[in-house]
Amino acid sequence: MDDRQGELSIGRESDVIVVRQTVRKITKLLGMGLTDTTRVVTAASELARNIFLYAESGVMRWNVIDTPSCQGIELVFVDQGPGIPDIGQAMQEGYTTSKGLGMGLPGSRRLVDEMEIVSAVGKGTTVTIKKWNRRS
Amino acid sequence: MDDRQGELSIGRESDVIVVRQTVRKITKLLGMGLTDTTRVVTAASELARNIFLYAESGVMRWNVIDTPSCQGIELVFVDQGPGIPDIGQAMQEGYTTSKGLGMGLPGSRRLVDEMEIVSAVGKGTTVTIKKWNRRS
Amino acid sequence: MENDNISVIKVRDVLMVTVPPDPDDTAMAFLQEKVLMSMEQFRAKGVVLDISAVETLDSYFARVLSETVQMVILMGGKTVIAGMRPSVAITTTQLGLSIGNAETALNVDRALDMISESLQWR
Amino acid sequence: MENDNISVIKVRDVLMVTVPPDPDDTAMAFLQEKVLMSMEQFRAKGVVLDISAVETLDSYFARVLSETVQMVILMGGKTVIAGMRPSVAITTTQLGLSIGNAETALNVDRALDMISESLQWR
Ligand SMILES: Nc1ncnc2c1ncn2[C@@H]1O[C@H](COP(=O)(O)OP(=O)(O)O)[C@@H](O)[C@H]1O
Ligand SMILES: Nc1ncnc2c1ncn2[C@@H]1O[C@H](COP(=O)(O)OP(=O)(O)O)[C@@H](O)[C@H]1O
Repeated sequence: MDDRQGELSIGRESDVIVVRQTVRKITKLLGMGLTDTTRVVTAASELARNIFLYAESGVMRWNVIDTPSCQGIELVFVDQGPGIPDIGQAMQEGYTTSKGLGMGLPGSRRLVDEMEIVSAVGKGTTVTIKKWNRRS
Repeated sequence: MDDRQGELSIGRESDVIVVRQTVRKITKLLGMGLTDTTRVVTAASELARNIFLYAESGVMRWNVIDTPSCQGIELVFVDQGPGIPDIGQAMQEGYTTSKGLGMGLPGSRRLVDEMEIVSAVGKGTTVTIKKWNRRS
Repeated sequence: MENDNISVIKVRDVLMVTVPPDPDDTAMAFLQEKVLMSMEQFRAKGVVLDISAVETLDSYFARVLSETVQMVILMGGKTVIAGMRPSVAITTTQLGLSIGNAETALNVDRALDMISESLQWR
Repeated sequence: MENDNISVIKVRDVLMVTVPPDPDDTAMAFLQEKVLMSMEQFRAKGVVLDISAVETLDSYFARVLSETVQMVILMGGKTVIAGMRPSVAITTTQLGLSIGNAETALNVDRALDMISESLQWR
């Protein structure tokens, strides 16, 4: 397995755990600090669970970013589910269409350095997050 | 009486109790655990009471599902009452058109594995729930 | 009323009420009435509602319970709900219900301790 | 159940429960059930949930935790959540989560002190 990029399929609740373990392994490789690791693993957990909950299945792709200027991790969560009709609404705290807390999307945004959502109703959703490795 | 499927009419408040006892008997037959039994009996109690409250009368049909891959119980609540104009609204916590708590439909959804509502205004409502038997 | 199988026992200042396993709406309405009448009749300061026999607590039942607690408060009393089964506690919570202002206890003994302690200071 | 690696130990009137590092939904459902059953069986007055092994606390987990606290309340008990890691506390707060009515303690020792103190008066 190439540890610098890869893909994981998400289709069951237990895959959320595998996602967490995978992300943790990559951040370790990068030498990312414990708190930042916890942040990005938690965000990944939210996004993976959303795929399982709302789109039934999908994938997480990961990329280690390593250039002279920056080092970090990029995670892309892709599904062909129902899509999000109103992204602004979905990003509001407390907004949920299930029994959730509605904190997953807005909370994840705060835990990472960059987050982008692209979604089309009936086609699917792609959420990309990036977390930079703070060298200190 | 065939214990694997059957039908019960709901027309009085005391029928809610009969519904509970019937569902309890079926889950016992299946060897379902106590907590899952309590969950599905409680959901059945909510749905039976809704028929009595909003449609005056109807039936509950039950089916024991027993295939090599899964075992469980299917309950179908059918009425020819007024129907539900906006199912999304009815599924919201706290929404009620009576003096209820408005937790029956959204709460029941959380207690079972599958729930489907089909309703037409002026024609009636059919709510189907399924609970799988967790073998462990 | 034929429903008079609901027992209300007075232990010092407290009423102990055993809720039947599968009460229908009539039985619950009757229980409410009996509790409130007994509050007055026995000059009770508190009520222990023993629900250890209850196997199914749906949203209707929860509403009646918290209504009863509220009514007892209006009459100057205090209610402790005792003995909720684990399976019922799990189901009730997942259903999204709470039972309002009620205090809770693991069993009737504990409930009696709780209530008589809190009544000492009044 | 194969999930039976969840240990529940009783210390005087209090249950000590160790939450596993990466529990899935089934494991958490099992933990809930075990805690509540043990409440009844051991006549416990309170529960200490030791989450010191937990490395990731997402919004789903937070919801299950506060549900558990609610269930224990319904059965007349009190819960203290003990040992949250600093990294988890930071992340949970930034995510915007709270764990409902739960009291918290730095570690299991403190939690036991807290809970037995508060239980003396009941
Ligand atoms: N991958 C997805 N596909 C479709 N809808 C989604 C997806 N992710 C999130 N959503 C929608 O956005 C809402 C808010 O999501 P989130 O903030 O994670 O909270 P929660 O999952 O608790 O509802 C969800 O309830 C759902 O309607
Ligand atoms: N079988 C039914 N027929 C018509 N309307 C229904 C039916 N079941 C539920 N409803 C509608 O949905 C609403 C929400 O139901 P529910 O969540 O069970 O809460 P509650 O019964 O406390 O109002 C009801 O108030 C009623 O308007």
